Amino acid sequence: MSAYWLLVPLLLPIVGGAVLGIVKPHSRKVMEITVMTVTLLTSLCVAVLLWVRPSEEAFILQLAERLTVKFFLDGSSCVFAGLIALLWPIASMYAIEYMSSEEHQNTFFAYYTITYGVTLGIAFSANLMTMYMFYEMLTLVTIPLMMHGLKYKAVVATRKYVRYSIGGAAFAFIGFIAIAIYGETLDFRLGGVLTGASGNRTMLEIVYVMAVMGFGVKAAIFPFHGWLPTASVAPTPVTALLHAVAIVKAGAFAIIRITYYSFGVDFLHGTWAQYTVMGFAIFTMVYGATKAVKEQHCKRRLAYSTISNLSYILLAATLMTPAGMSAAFAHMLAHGVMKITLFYCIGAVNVKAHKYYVWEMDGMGKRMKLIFGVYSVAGLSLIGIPPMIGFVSKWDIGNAAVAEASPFAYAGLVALILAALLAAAYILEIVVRAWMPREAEKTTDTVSTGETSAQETSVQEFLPVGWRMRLPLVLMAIAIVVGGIFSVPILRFLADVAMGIR
Amino acid sequence: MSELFANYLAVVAMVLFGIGFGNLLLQKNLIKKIIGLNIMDTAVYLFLASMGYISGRLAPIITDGDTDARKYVNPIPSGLVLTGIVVSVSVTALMLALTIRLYRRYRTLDIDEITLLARQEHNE
Amino acid sequence: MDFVRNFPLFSILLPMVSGPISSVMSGKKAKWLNYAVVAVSGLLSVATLVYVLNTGSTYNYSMGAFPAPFGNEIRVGVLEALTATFFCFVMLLSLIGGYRFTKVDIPEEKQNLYYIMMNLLLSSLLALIYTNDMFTGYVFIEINTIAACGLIMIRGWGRNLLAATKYMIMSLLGSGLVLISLSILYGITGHLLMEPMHEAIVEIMENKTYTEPLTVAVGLFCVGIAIKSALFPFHSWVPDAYGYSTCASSAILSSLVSKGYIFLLIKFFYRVIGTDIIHQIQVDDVLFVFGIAGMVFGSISAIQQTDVSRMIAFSSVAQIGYIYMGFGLNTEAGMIASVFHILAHATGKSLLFISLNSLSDGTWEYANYRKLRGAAYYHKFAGLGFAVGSLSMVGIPLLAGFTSKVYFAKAAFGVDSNPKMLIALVALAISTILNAMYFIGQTINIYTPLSVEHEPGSVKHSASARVAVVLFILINLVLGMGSDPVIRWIRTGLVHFGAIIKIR
Amino acid sequence: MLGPWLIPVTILVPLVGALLLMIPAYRKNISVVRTTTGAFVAATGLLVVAVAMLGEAECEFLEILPDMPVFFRSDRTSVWFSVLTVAMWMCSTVFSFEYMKYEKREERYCVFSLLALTALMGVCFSGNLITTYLFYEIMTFASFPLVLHEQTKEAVSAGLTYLYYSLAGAFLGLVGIFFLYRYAAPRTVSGGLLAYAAGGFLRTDLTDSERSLLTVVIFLMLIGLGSKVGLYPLHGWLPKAHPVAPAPASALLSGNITKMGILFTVRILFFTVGPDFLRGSWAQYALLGLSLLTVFLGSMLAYREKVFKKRLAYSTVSQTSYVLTGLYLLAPVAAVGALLHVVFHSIIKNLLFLCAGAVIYKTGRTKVEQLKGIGLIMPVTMVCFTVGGLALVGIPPFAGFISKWYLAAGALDTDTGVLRFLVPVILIISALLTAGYLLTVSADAFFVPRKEGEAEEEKREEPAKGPEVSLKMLIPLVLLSAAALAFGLFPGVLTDFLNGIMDVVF
Repeated sequence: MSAYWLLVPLLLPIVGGAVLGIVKPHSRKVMEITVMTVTLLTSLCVAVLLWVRPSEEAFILQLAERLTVKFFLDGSSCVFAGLIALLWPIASMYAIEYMSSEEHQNTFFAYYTITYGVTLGIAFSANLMTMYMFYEMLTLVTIPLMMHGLKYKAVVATRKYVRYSIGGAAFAFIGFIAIAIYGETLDFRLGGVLTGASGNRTMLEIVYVMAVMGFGVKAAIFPFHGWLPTASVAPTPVTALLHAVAIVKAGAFAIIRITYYSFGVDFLHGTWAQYTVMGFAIFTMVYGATKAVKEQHCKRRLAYSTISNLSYILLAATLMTPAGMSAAFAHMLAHGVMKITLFYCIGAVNVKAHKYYVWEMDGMGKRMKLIFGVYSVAGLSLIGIPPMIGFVSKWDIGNAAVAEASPFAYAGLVALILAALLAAAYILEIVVRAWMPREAEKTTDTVSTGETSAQETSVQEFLPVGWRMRLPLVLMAIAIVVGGIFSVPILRFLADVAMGIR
Repeated sequence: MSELFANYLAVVAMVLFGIGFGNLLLQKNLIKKIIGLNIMDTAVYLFLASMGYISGRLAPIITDGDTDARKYVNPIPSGLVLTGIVVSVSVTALMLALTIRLYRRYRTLDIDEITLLARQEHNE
Repeated sequence: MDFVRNFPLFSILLPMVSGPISSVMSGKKAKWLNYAVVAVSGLLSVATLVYVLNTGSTYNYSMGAFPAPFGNEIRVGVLEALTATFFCFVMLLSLIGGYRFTKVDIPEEKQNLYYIMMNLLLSSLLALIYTNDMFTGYVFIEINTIAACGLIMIRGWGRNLLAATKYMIMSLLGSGLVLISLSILYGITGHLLMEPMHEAIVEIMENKTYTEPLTVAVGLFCVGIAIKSALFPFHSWVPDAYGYSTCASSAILSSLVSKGYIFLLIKFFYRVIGTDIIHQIQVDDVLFVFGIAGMVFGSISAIQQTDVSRMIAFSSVAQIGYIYMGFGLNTEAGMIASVFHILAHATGKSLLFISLNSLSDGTWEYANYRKLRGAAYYHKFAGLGFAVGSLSMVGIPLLAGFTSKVYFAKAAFGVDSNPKMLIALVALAISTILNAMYFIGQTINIYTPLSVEHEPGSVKHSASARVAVVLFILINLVLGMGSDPVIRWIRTGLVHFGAIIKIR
Repeated sequence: MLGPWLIPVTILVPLVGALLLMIPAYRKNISVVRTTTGAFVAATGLLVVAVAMLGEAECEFLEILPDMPVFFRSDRTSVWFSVLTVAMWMCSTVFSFEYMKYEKREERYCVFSLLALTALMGVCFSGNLITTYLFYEIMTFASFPLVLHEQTKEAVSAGLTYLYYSLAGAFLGLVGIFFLYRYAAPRTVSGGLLAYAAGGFLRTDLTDSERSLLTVVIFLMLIGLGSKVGLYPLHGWLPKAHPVAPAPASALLSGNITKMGILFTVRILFFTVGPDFLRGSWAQYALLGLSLLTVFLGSMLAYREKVFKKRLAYSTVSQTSYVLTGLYLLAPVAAVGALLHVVFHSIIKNLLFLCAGAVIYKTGRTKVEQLKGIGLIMPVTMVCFTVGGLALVGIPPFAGFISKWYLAAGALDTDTGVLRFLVPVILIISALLTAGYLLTVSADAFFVPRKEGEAEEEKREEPAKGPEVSLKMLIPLVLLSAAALAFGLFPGVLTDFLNGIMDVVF
């Protein structure tokens, strides 16, 4: 099967979205059907491609000497593309119900669909040039999604986001050029492409740190995480899919790429550069979790938790061992699934019950059983309670860190445990409030219902939760549990990817 | 010290150039600026001419059919000077024209005042 | 001797002659004549380019009876021809794009004068590109200045007069410095043609006579050119001059005029002084520092502007900073990057100015960013053009700006001293961020349908502007995606410049 | 051979019950709920007995992690703990039927108690570290709703405290598991790399640095597991959680769930690293020191405590640390004593808490000084209480005596320096304190006539028919005190059984 088939899932959503944005169908039905068909078709293509892996590369065009646009499908691409392709249709389904009351829906869904293609582009990139290109494009196409509300806050948040991530890209660009100069090629090769670069070692290490920090902006690493909590003013489908999966994971993916495929672990392993980056990741894990505990606005709390969890990925990635790489991918998958689910639950509560803050969640579990049931499952998984998927990735990271057996790795282990505890704090507070709210002193006459009269009154303002919201939630919950119990094949696949067998 | 006196013309030229430059840069009054400009140009001409002039030789105008180059001074600097004069005259003319336009409009020659007035005009 | 060898001279003389002719014409006729002249000169340059590429060598074209080292010469190489071609077409497109505003802004009776100035500008630019004689260079610098001044003041507002005055004063200071440095050089070398001057200078450097005057002269020359091409500390005249002139003027001034001077500086470096000597007397480091400063502070002051046209003007201060930074690296790669950036920036800036004027209907009331909000929904093409131009300035892949950024970065890695390398790279990154802050911010702004100040009735579309915008976007994309041949030409051109150095 | 399959069935039965009770339609009628709960607990009990009869058996399930299957095994240790657990569960369940009558959400209580039973069964029968950890975590989450059952402000905060302490402990355990996974000896047995093996399964070729690192890790791990047991410094949750939880829940918490921490410790000490690994290392002394400190502190605090259930909670802290001391001595006799004390303390503490529950249920009195003369109102309860008290102090012929004897003897024939003398001393001191804080209560209850007028204001009207509490409550009390006496008289069965374990381990 020719590698040029990769262009199909790449262009399908881009073209489809563009058409949608230009035509702007008047009936909402048409729009929904287009979006769903395009998304599903794309995911289907991705599935097929993952099944029959085209081995060679697809060369598209040459920008300048050594700067070519090429696509291919190696193990890592499979992981990332698989995650995206799995989540996107579900997300679109959810989004369609969520956005049903908003305006400018055509534009929104147009860009929503285009973003799918661009993200796949990052996954399929065969060299740094291509990845950098799609990385920038991702920034640009998500701008309209973020400022969808067009409220003042949205615009401010968008500006912040743009400045942060273009700035990050500017620093990542330096690393990219460094590879173009010193590497023997810009293509991704497991083990790195720096061969004759021993001469300017210090420079390259500095540049590597710059590059990781640059890509780290999208991955919300500590000093550059500011945009993420601000960005949670965007509508939940955006926050959930982009700010918990697509954009941030793209950042992490890019870091994995430059670390393992461009600079190469045998160049970096044991240098101060590795420890610097690792240190930032370790700090961010704890920092994000702490901020999450302090935060009272549910979505922002989840955003901070995302910051912390992304640094799990970065920690694993910066271990710079095959085990670390596979652990990073494992947590990338796990966190993608879990966090999107959590966001969906909170989003559903926001839009259906108009409750946004933690203290408003008292006794909501009785009201929205399904939503909070799913929330509890995903939450426990995020804390890392077996047998759910969150535990699997935590297990992987922990083992990788222990096997690395360096002081920094042990520090990372400690941070991992600390962050997990804090995660318990910020997740379970909501769970407990929802199911077992504090009550006024128990009076024997109110019989066996956990609701005080105050909550009784506020029942009627609830909107019903439609199947388009329920189905994604249920699917996700199933995915979390099943993925946790039958994780072995996935883990073996990831290990093979990290070893370069797949 | 001695070489300063040796080619005193160059020194004078430089001093003049400095004066002119300073005036063109620092004067508020447009006319004075233009005068500074002219001083500056003149300084350069003096410099060029002093370089071209060799004492005891004639201007390079052949009257008695004597074509021995050693009798004459180097003609190129004089040519340059002439060109330069043309240029500076035209530039001066342009500057003066501009000054007149500005004066007609704002009734002052002070560049700062003019800036102020222009900004007000813009803001209305 | 092929007939093509005369083309450069023709392309200089043609506009020079047609200028006076058009003084007796009506504005419309003058316009058509001017367009035709620009187009023809462009074609001539193309022919020259093809010829030079085929012969693969350069030639000197002596004017008048006197041979070198006495007579006056023009020199034709790949780089000259390429730049000339490019300038002609950018000028043509800018004229077309700005046509509607030219018609509106300039009183009917003065139209033909405007085109006279345009012709003069073209011929002086081409002369600056081709000349092989420093003094001729000086003369045409002055002519260029006068023409540019005319273009600025022609709009006739008080602000334009003021801008023109400031521009004149600054550039007279500049040209004064250039003139004095040339005289000093003439004094110590005794020549005005580039090759003999270079030989003399090499000798001077070898037997250590007159090194101080040489240094002073080079320094004065650089400062003079820097003032005229608005390098960072000397940019005070830029915002008014670019910001308030009519569309075509702003586009051409910002994208071509300053570049003409810079081109002369390149020739000065390579063919008169020689890069190694430049390095010995450490002019390059100075330029590097000022270039970096320009990159950063230009953008910073651009961010502070509320008037978008002034913002774009300041951004070209930053871009000039890029170019000088490339000089400062003082490597072949750096020079290539700078030259390529001259082209890339020329397209981008003209595109930006034309789109902005279409968005704001050429009035400065509407150039305020609040008024511009949502304008892109009324001027689709202009909005697109502005977006593309901005992205190219920020350096988004597939656009020209990205390619030049890549070459700058590569050049920076080529430097042998780590600190310089690091400074250059970080400065690139930071200025990218700053560019993003105002350019992307503006793009978001014009696509934000909040309180729209435009009443749709007043919206006037101009087909010519659209054509220009589309063509500029195309050029930008071509430079972005297919930059290889251009780069190759630039390299050969520079090698031909440097080749003279290497032989001796 | 159906032995292997009985184990998962045993674990699943209560789960099924819980799921059944989650069906809204089903849980409408409260009596149905009660019968279901009782039935499922009883069924579990029978299955456990059956498994115990079948002797050694093991069964392996799908790998949840690479070469790490869910693996169940029933050896003597698991039988020991499971039988104990399920027996106690029966008692407290029967008791709860009456007690919970006037609590809210009885059905939720039943659901979570069944879930907790599932988890405990899992921990008992788990055959490798991962499985244990899995059910250990589940146990935490299944049991904390029991703590904050009443959902008052204190209850919720107590529940969360319990949760965070347990999680912290469990995560420390997880860290330990990471390291053990790295240093486990490569072998191919059913149950994967981390399957328990008597005497430990560590690599034999550990370098000194690795060894010292591992010592630190194991130390931290045991501290972490101590959080469930109530080992200082992670004991803080016990005194917060017990007073607010309903009495049957507290009984289970301190009677059984703490014991799961002990079981995990046993598994680590004897079946993972092996008793020889820590013996003589600084870690052993540190742990012994901590446990003895806890013994002492626990009884001191209990002595000073005025709130009845809180007092019992502190006593739990100290008593469970007896067990830990016995284990940390890493000597067979002491270990026998420890495991005996597990059973005895579990029985006794259940008994005591149920008594306290009965008193609260009947009179609503929670303070100690309010109990003066209560013996005259509810004599049977207080007699049982007294029996429990005597047993806990360790007066022959009651059960506590035997275990303490073994503990002391075991301590004396180890070579742990000064500690071998310190242990008995501390034991005696704390025994005296125990007498001080328990027997005084019963003494007051019977012999000090209580002042008039106090009775009325706190007395609850509804249940007060007849002086004594109903039979449903009394039967468990009587049974438990009988057991406390019986095991005191005939400990032989138990000791033989335990010696069987020790022969394998040491």
